[in-house]
Amino acid sequence: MSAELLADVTTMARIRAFEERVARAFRDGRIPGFVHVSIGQEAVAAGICGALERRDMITTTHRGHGHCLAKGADAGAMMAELFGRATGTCGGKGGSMHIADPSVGVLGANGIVGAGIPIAVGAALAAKLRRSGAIAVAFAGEGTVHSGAFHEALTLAVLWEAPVVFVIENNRFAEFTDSEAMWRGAPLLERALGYGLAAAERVDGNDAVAVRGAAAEAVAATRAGGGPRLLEAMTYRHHGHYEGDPAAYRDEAETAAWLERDPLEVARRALRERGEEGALDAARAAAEEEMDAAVAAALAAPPPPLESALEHVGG
Amino acid sequence: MSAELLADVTTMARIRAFEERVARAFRDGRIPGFVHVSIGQEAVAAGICGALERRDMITTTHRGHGHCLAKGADAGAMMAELFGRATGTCGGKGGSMHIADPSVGVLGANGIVGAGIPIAVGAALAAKLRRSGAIAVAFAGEGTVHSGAFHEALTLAVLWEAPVVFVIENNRFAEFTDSEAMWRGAPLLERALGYGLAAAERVDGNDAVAVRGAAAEAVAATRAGGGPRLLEAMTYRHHGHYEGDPAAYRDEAETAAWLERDPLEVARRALRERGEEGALDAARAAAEEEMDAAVAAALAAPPPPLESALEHVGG
Amino acid sequence: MGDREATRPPRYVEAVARALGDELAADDDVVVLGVDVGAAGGAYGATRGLHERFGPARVIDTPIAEAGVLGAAVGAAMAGLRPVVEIMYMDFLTVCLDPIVNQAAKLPYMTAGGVRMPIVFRTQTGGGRSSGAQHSQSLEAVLAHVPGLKVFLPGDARDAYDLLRAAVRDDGPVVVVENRRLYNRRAEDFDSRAPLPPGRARIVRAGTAATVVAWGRMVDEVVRACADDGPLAGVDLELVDLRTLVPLDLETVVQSVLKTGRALVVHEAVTAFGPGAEIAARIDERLRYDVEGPIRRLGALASPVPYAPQLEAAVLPDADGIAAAVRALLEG
Amino acid sequence: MGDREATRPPRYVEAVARALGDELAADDDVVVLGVDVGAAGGAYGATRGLHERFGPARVIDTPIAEAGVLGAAVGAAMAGLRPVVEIMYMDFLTVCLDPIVNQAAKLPYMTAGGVRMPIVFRTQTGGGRSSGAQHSQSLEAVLAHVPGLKVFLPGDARDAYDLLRAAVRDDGPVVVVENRRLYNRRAEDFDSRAPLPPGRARIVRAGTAATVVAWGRMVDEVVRACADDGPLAGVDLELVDLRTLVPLDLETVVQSVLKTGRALVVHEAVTAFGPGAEIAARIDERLRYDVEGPIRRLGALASPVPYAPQLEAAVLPDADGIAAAVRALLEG
Ligand SMILES: Cc1ncc(C[n+]2csc(CCOP(=O)(O)OP(=O)(O)O)c2C)c(N)n1
Ligand SMILES: Cc1ncc(C[n+]2csc(CCOP(=O)(O)OP(=O)(O)O)c2C)c(N)n1
Ligand SMILES: [Mg+2]
Ligand SMILES: [Mg+2]
Repeated sequence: MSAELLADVTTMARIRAFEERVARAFRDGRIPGFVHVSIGQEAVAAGICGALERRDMITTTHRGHGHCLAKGADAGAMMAELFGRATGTCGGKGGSMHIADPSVGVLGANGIVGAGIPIAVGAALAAKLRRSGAIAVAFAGEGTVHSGAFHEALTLAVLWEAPVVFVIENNRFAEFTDSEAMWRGAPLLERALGYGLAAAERVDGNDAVAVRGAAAEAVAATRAGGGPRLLEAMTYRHHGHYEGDPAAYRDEAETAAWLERDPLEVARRALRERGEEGALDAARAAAEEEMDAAVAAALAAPPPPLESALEHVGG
Repeated sequence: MSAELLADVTTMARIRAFEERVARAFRDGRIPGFVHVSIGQEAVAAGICGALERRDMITTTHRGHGHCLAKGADAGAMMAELFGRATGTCGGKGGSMHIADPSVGVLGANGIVGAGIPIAVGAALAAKLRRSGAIAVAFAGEGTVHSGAFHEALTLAVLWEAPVVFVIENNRFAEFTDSEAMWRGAPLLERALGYGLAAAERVDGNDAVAVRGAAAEAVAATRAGGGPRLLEAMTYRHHGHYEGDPAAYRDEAETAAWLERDPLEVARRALRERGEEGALDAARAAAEEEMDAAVAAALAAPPPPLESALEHVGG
Repeated sequence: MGDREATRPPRYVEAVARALGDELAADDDVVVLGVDVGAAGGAYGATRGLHERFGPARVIDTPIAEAGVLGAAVGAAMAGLRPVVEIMYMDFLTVCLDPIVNQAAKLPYMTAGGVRMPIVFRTQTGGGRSSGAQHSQSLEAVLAHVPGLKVFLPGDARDAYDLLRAAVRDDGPVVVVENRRLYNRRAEDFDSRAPLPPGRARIVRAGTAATVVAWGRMVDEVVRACADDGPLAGVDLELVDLRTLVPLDLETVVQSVLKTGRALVVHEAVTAFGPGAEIAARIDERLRYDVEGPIRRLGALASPVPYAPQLEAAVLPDADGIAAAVRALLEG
Repeated sequence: MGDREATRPPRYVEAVARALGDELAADDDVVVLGVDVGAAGGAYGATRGLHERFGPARVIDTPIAEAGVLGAAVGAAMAGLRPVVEIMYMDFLTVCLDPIVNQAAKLPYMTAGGVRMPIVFRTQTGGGRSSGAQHSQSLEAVLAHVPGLKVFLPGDARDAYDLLRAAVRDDGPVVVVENRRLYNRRAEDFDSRAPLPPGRARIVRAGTAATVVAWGRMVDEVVRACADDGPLAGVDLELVDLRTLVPLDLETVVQSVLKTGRALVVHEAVTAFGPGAEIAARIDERLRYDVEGPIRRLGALASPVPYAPQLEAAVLPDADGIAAAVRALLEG
């Protein structure tokens, strides 16, 4: 268990360092467009993707940097992508909301809420039909479950017995709206089971150990042919919806309580119990260095060649 | 109760006579396009719409003739519509799949599976906000529940406490596909309750008395502010998906069993218990006459004036 | 701020909010729906203050379920409301096109006028800020191709106000396409300029050398190109802001081209199979034997909109690209 | 029937099924998905026999959840399959446009070629049989306007086979638009005619009086108009079947118009903001100073498609309408 925790702590530290630099670079006007960072949600990315193999595939959302890093995308190439450079994962053509690295199974972030979920189901179907042994994970926010895409994707996954795990990151808000205010009826897990998923479980999304445990089980069961399932990870984003959003719609006390439960601090406690507290600081220090280098490399990288604007249209 | 049964028997007889003539006229090449008749499902239309008031609104599907008749649309104008005549409910511009009569609350059949469901929710929302006292009913087939439209519509109805009743006509087939083969997970009622509907009930869709009873209760509760709810009416279409479909995908024994339970025959038994068996034959005779006249009038009616082709574009 | 601010003409986005507020105040049947249009006042502030003023029953925050919300709005319109529903980005039309194209646009026709369809679909576009391929599309051609829909594309704050109010008053379905890159702009002549109805183009700038037809933000790009310090300074262009694609004021365009003898249609949408093709074809059909000069189009190149600023600038039309196209036009 | 039937060239719909069968047989990664494409063999028989031959894991009946199914197909394509997914009627694109427009069309670009997208969206149109406003639309302009999509529109059985096979072999997304009113037709030269790749137009009929550009069923309507007993008997028209809108073989069109001096583009889609506008504008852009004659368009009138046969005939182009347009063209 300890090796996994150490790996996840390393991943979380890397995500945190990455996202902090993204937020800063955005504030400084070095990253264009808009960015949605996942600070506060690192344990979900680390725990879930930690349980995956390289051949496994994920689809993610507008808030996808953490998932991509955790799945193995290169931080330097990702940073370069956000900076709009030729050396980016997508040659500067995708950007934050479309970051992808198919070589490590990242089939893409998505700017359309819900769109990634059926894509993951299809990737899982392909894995099943081609007997590749891979599984797929669909990351989505809790605000996404009202969309038709969610409903249709779960229906198809169960019907096709597709090896896919749905991971709902419940960070309480969808943009500026309290998701509780939009919720009626049975809780998500109950509804998910109604579709015929093999299992649906809620997990503390700020506790990497808990996430990894649930993920390992879900991934193994799904890979073994046990059918699709869902995890709801309860978490919180420390920043606003996008960088620049002051998040005034949130309750300060609630935010403070969640900051207390920063996943890195939760991990620190877990490490402490194992007598390995130092590992976190070491991981963070290493991550700071790695991500400083990523930023420096991105800054130094050339913009995409103009002719690339008309390349890869339609394949 | 007896007055209601008599009314519903009259409605059913009218639908049957209407649909039989539609099927014949289609076979004879007098009705163009394609038509989906509701023979075998009359008790649902009669029982549900019988419980409605004129101000109430319905949306229906490609298989909507019965609902329209039951809600009060004029049979002559409907027949003329199917014949593509100027005197049709829609001036010959809608046809079977788009038949509508807003003056009696029929907001329209629909050629897009699922599209009518959110429309009914919105009509109900309007009734609520305008305090009109009306409610809305969305008719849909069981094949429709996998669509995003169904999911989103139920979600919104509950959230808005819209006075709407969802009526799922479960006739076992969606086109040529056995709907059981597409179903996984919990039964519809359970899933429906998961959305937070106030109630969800299954009813024998071939028994007008049962349908009417459940409908009256659901309509009253919804009108009283009790929130949206759902009825699943188990029924069967005697004909194929559309006229011309030999329905070879169905089990003959099953079809025979359902023909035994023809809603008109079920009604006959109910009438017999009340000593009013003669009412059915009288209703059918009257309906035959009415619908013969409808056909004659439709045949005699002029085609739409050519200039109407460019009228009412966009309102 | 303060007094000064209060007396200045409204920004484009404020003009939108004002139009909505005025309609909400004037007619109890008007309701506003969409993701975050309520308490948050809209992703860009276009509904700011309305929730407080008119309450959650009339300014309705919805879940992320656009197809359902738009479908419901269609039903509400048939049942007596006048819904104004927001699609946050025009790109999201792809998840909710059916209620617009197959329902709202067709129901009045399919019922031979049996239903009214007083519904407004508000959305916005605006490339050029690295929003990425799924938040940068101008899809007005898709809408204008569907009989039964009106399509309004206000190019400044005055039109944002006038066209939106006209849309809400319309008994048929209207799509209003705003441009987020104009949201902070003010029309300095907001109070003095007479409102124009939909279906009437506006001569933004009279001239004789050539006609440029544009709408939305491209109007502004042309104005910039023609400014004293712009790349077209001194060129006597006539600039026609179409304002609405449906209805289309072809007559104003034709009269202008008759005068100038050449025409360029500029839009942010992709050129290929884009809205400019219709305008160009219509001009040619009307004036083939009357004008000598070429009829040209300038739109986005045929790629998804790339993220990197340099690439995006290479793909989307701007003042410099317009200047180059105008020069080619004058030589052609 | 029997022997005679077996040796006759296939009907259009059989050519579709044959192309699918040949691709399924040739490549284990090809799968077919859609509502009723399996045991039922498709609503019009376009997948008949495939379910029996290749089994339910490769010829997959889906629930009525088109957006989800298409989204899944996009994911499957990225993960190594070559899905061919059916949208039963082109009108239903409105419920499932996002996976086509925002995902399949853009992902190869947004990933700078990081993913392949070997996916085919099969659909069909075909007005003129009172199918009503929601089952009669020709929306190819919407698709052709989206960079990244190819759009094939086979006009006869030979092309139905060739273009579908080419679509399945393509590593990018292709929409194949069939026409149900051609489904029962045979191309008598099915076995003798050489296959043409996408992006190559076909001169169906050589002539000198005028060029008619068409695709899909309209090719056939023009042929009928030109037949010995047709309203254009004796008129020496050149007929170009575009076959694919994207890629567009403008060169063949241009050469033809250079020769004939006038052009008419005919399509079943609505004229306004329709696909013909692009063709007309492109011809004018290329040939403004080279040809004298007019460039015209004939498409459906600007209304939803009405149900009554007389009204529908008044709205949609047909052989007589084509004849009238050609005569006006020859006079113009
Ligand atoms: C179809 C669609 N509708 C609306 C949006 C705008 N939007 C972007 S993110 C977002 C909220 C998503 O909330 P959630 O799923 O909880 O994810 P989170 O941001 O909390 O990670 C919305 C409404 C969109 N991108 N796509
Ligand atoms: C969006 C969409 N997908 C597919 C179709 C084709 N279609 C028409 S009816 C139908 C089956 C509907 O089944 P069900 O909802 O059970 O209604 P029933 O015909 O049994 O009354 C299908 C697939 C359609 N009209 N619209
Ligand atoms: Mg959230
Ligand atoms: Mg059914």
